[in-house]
Amino acid sequence: MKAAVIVFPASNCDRDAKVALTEMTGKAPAMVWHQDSDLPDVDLVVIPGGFSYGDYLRCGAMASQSPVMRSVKAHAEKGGAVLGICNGFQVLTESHLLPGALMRNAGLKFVCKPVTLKVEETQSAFTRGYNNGQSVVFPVAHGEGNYYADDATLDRLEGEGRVVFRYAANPNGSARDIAGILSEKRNVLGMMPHPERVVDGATGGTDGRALFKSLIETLS
Amino acid sequence: MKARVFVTLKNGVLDPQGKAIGHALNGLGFPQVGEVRQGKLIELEIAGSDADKARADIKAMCEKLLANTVIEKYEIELK
Amino acid sequence: MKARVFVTLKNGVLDPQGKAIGHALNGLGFPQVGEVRQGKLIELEIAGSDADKARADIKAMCEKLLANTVIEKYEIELK
Amino acid sequence: MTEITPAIVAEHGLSPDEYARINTLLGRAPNMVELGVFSVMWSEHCSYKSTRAHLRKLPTTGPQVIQGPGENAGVIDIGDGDACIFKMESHNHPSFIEPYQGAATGVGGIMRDVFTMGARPIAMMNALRFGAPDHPKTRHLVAGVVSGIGGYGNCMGVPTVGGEVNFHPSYSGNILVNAMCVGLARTDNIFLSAAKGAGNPVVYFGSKTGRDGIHGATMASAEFDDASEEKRPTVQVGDPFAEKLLLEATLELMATDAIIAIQDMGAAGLTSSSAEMGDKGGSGIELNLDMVPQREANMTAYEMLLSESQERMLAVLKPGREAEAQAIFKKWELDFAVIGITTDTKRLVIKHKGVVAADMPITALSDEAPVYERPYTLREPASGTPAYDKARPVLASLEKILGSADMASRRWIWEQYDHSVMNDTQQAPGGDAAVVRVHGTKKALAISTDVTPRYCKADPRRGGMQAVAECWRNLTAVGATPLATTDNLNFGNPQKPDIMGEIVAAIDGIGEACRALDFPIVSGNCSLYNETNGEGIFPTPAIGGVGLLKDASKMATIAFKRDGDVVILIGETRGHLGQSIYLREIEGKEEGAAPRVELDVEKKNGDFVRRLIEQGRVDTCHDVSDGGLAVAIVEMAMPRGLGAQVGQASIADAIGFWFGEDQARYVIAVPFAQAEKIVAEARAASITVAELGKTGGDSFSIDGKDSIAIAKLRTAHEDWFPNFMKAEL
Ligand SMILES: Nc1ncnc2c1ncn2[C@@H]1O[C@H](COP(=O)(O)OP(=O)(O)O)[C@@H](O)[C@H]1O
Ligand SMILES: [Mg+2]
Repeated sequence: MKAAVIVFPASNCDRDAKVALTEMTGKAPAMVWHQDSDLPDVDLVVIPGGFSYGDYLRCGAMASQSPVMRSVKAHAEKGGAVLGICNGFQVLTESHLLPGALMRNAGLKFVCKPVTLKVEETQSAFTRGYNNGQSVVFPVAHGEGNYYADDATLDRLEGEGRVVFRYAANPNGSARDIAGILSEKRNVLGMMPHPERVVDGATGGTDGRALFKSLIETLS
Repeated sequence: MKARVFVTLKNGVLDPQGKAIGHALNGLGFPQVGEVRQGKLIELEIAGSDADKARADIKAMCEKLLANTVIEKYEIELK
Repeated sequence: MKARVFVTLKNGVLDPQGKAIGHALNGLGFPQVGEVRQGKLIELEIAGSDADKARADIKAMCEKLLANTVIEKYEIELK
Repeated sequence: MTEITPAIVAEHGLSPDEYARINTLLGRAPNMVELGVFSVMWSEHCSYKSTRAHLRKLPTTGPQVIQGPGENAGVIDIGDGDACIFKMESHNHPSFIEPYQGAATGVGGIMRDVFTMGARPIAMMNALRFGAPDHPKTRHLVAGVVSGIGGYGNCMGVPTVGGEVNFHPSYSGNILVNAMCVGLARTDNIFLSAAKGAGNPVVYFGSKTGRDGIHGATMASAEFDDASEEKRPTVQVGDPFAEKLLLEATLELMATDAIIAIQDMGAAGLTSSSAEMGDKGGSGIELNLDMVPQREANMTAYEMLLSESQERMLAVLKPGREAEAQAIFKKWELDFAVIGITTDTKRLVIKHKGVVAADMPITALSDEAPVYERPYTLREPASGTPAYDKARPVLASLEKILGSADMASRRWIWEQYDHSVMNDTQQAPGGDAAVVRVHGTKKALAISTDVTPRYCKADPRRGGMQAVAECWRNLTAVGATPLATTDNLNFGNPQKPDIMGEIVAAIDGIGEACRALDFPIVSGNCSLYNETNGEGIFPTPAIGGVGLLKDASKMATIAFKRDGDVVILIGETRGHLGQSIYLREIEGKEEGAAPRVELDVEKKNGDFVRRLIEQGRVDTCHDVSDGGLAVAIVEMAMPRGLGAQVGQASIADAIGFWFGEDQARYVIAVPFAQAEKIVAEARAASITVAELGKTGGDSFSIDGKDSIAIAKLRTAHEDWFPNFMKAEL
């Protein structure tokens, strides 16, 4: 599997994504600067966490207008896999690659802690390595992870099996405890928790490995 | 020209921050305060003197960047 | 009554958000945009009908909670 | 031109004697711009005029030290060509005035000190002191400071991995916000601030200069009174986005060999950075202020020189490398300008709008700055043990203590800090020391910040020693070898002989402990004049220590891990209750002697425990500090809800045994099969050791009679902070 990681000004989990991908795939992903309008030929694009553009105005808003995002959209339209983590999820909703919006946490505070997630959907390139209903522990670290969409959209997401991860105990007020969703074509996943921080047993667990393994098996 | 853009959450979208402010004001001895909503105020300096063009441009800026129309609405004021 | 409070940074205080928004707008094909400042808009519902009292009360709310008067100024609009 | 009156001199925080000295050094009267420059360069904050003579007594060398005090941060060798660069700095006064921005810009400032030297910041710590919990300002200050630290550090993508927080009325008018940054570099790629050589371009990069925080450095060196709130100077606003770009761009520039010298602009921005670079390099500097990127119109030379706008750097480049540097800053969308040149005149010459706005010998600003041997009196240390009710039930007191302001869980704070970004955090907040892996290796750094102000108030010398000893012990408790420290000396007004006595005694104690524990001080900061209406804070010399784990897989943590482990206490328990949490929380007394600090015992016990951890024989360890032994054991039980049944091992007085704050102690938990051998080894090394009992069950019970559910204790421990902060927006 060939992967690329997009780097915006003030992305800050780009290195973590690179390390995780390198560890899991055995080769370093391409790091793509936001001003580059061309994507290398890859199977997976990762939009990492961080504070692109300082999270000023709205998280992900300015990043969604970057030149590179046109290529990311084209990649997604062709069916290419896109994984947006944390700030990456926000960029994906701001780019309308995923429905809804991520609002300020209901508790109004940044929250960083390990959370238990339920894997709701294993019919995807990202989650086929998990068992349906499996509990996994990933860290969250965000101030605006409160997923919002209108009821019709939420019903549709649920009905189409696009809610992939749900919080066991909601840390941010997210609608229907949603932690991660798929696009209509199921090739784009946005999630607030950080799978790339749990591939290395020394720093908090290994529950994220299966996500990368699923991708490798599906996309290679 | 100077312009002000008001970006607020659409009706029906929950505003936890506004709610918290309202709650805090009530607790600070302002029981007369009812609903509170918090939004953004963006002040812009725009070169040129054609008000209609400025308004149209600002509308485009709002649609493109300043507001997230999934959850927010906006209002433009020129002066 | 309904009131709007505009809270903005005092002149001369750095506004990193405004700066970044202005920069982004220029990059998005709006070179006519000059300085941008971002502030807060707070909409309040206030019980009662005495406008002077409401204005005085809101001023107190601003001083106490709504504005950080070390770096911010505010403006009150009743309607 | 403004005439310089005595009132203007006083407003600049300069005494008549100091003003006379400036006249002598210049051979003429200064103009306003020069007066402004002298005022900041000679402020306590920049010149250390009250403490310099005493700071010289601190040990600052050792085979592990690459760079001691005198540069932007200290540098130590951690093997394999890796260097660790770290420093702690205060932002106390600004944080009291505007807690969010004050704390945020404090974080930004200390990060710049570390990346200026070529290090990528990998961990942030902080040491915070707030007023009484029921003081009307406290909640607001806590909320603002914590979100400010998080707001800046989280955006930077540097994990904030720990710290310490106390509440005490002595800080109600002067909170303390000390932030520490730890970074990693290669030993052969460390950058210093000496602007050597003439004819080299002086370049400015980062954000633009505005009228921010003019006179921040003098403010940081003045007492507050009730009027201060009115005449608040402009507060600096931090831009963590700009700083993140500055970090990446600076490191990118450092990967070239274009830099001769580099220095961040901190307090007194352009002035102190250029003067320091010229001073260290033995050169002169000529600046043309017309070239400085400016955010506001019509700024004067005075304003530009004294501005404390954040996220700015100054560097001296090799001639001809300007374009290469400029391209890097263009990519990162930061301002860049050549604003001057180095000279061989040893003078700082400032040109603005075609005229010379200031012209001063650099040594007058630095070496010739006044140094005061301020008079001091050493107070008799507090002594004795206050009376207390020996019949009080232990477990009820324990529950109360665990739920008190100073002992309650700090989870409410640390969950607002991203402590896992960079994915190298092996021990997150909540343990004895934070542990952060050296990226790509199996080594890790352990970091801890410590000081017990109530001990320092009772006995500043012993308090200084204890702060160092506790920091050393915390690093040891995770299995690290303590290497070096940074300090942040927070005190009241040094012009009062009693306060100056506290400073002198505390430095003396710190120095003695650092020497005995081979724990040199490589960087630090002083914050004086922490007084409001004549009331000074408790002496608070915060110590930030760094240690190394060669193999982080052996690291110990505080959590009990197995049923049936033997709970062993290392170190002697005499039941010292003077100045203890117990007396304060249960008897309402802040009295008595501070606990004895025996550095030889400290070292012996610590070295023994560390060896057990390094050998992979102990994975569960916690030092005994605030609150004493019962608190320590329960802190080990709470993480996994795994209880313990323990008994009193010595001395008749149950209160002294369970709550005494004797130093140099650790609790370890080891599988039954290994316990006997460890105890025997301790005895053979003449270390006091006692088996207290076993882990197991879901409650804490003592002497087989009284017991309390761990869940109940945990509720008391976890609920205090969220309940306290509930009403705050
Ligand atoms: N209490 C102290 N102990 C040891 N060194 C100190 C202490 N206070 C300051 N220093 C050292 O003095 C130098 C100047 O400190 P400071 O002015 O705070 O640095 P900066 O200008 O980078 O903010 C630094 O090298 C610092 O490490
Ligand atoms: Mg510095």
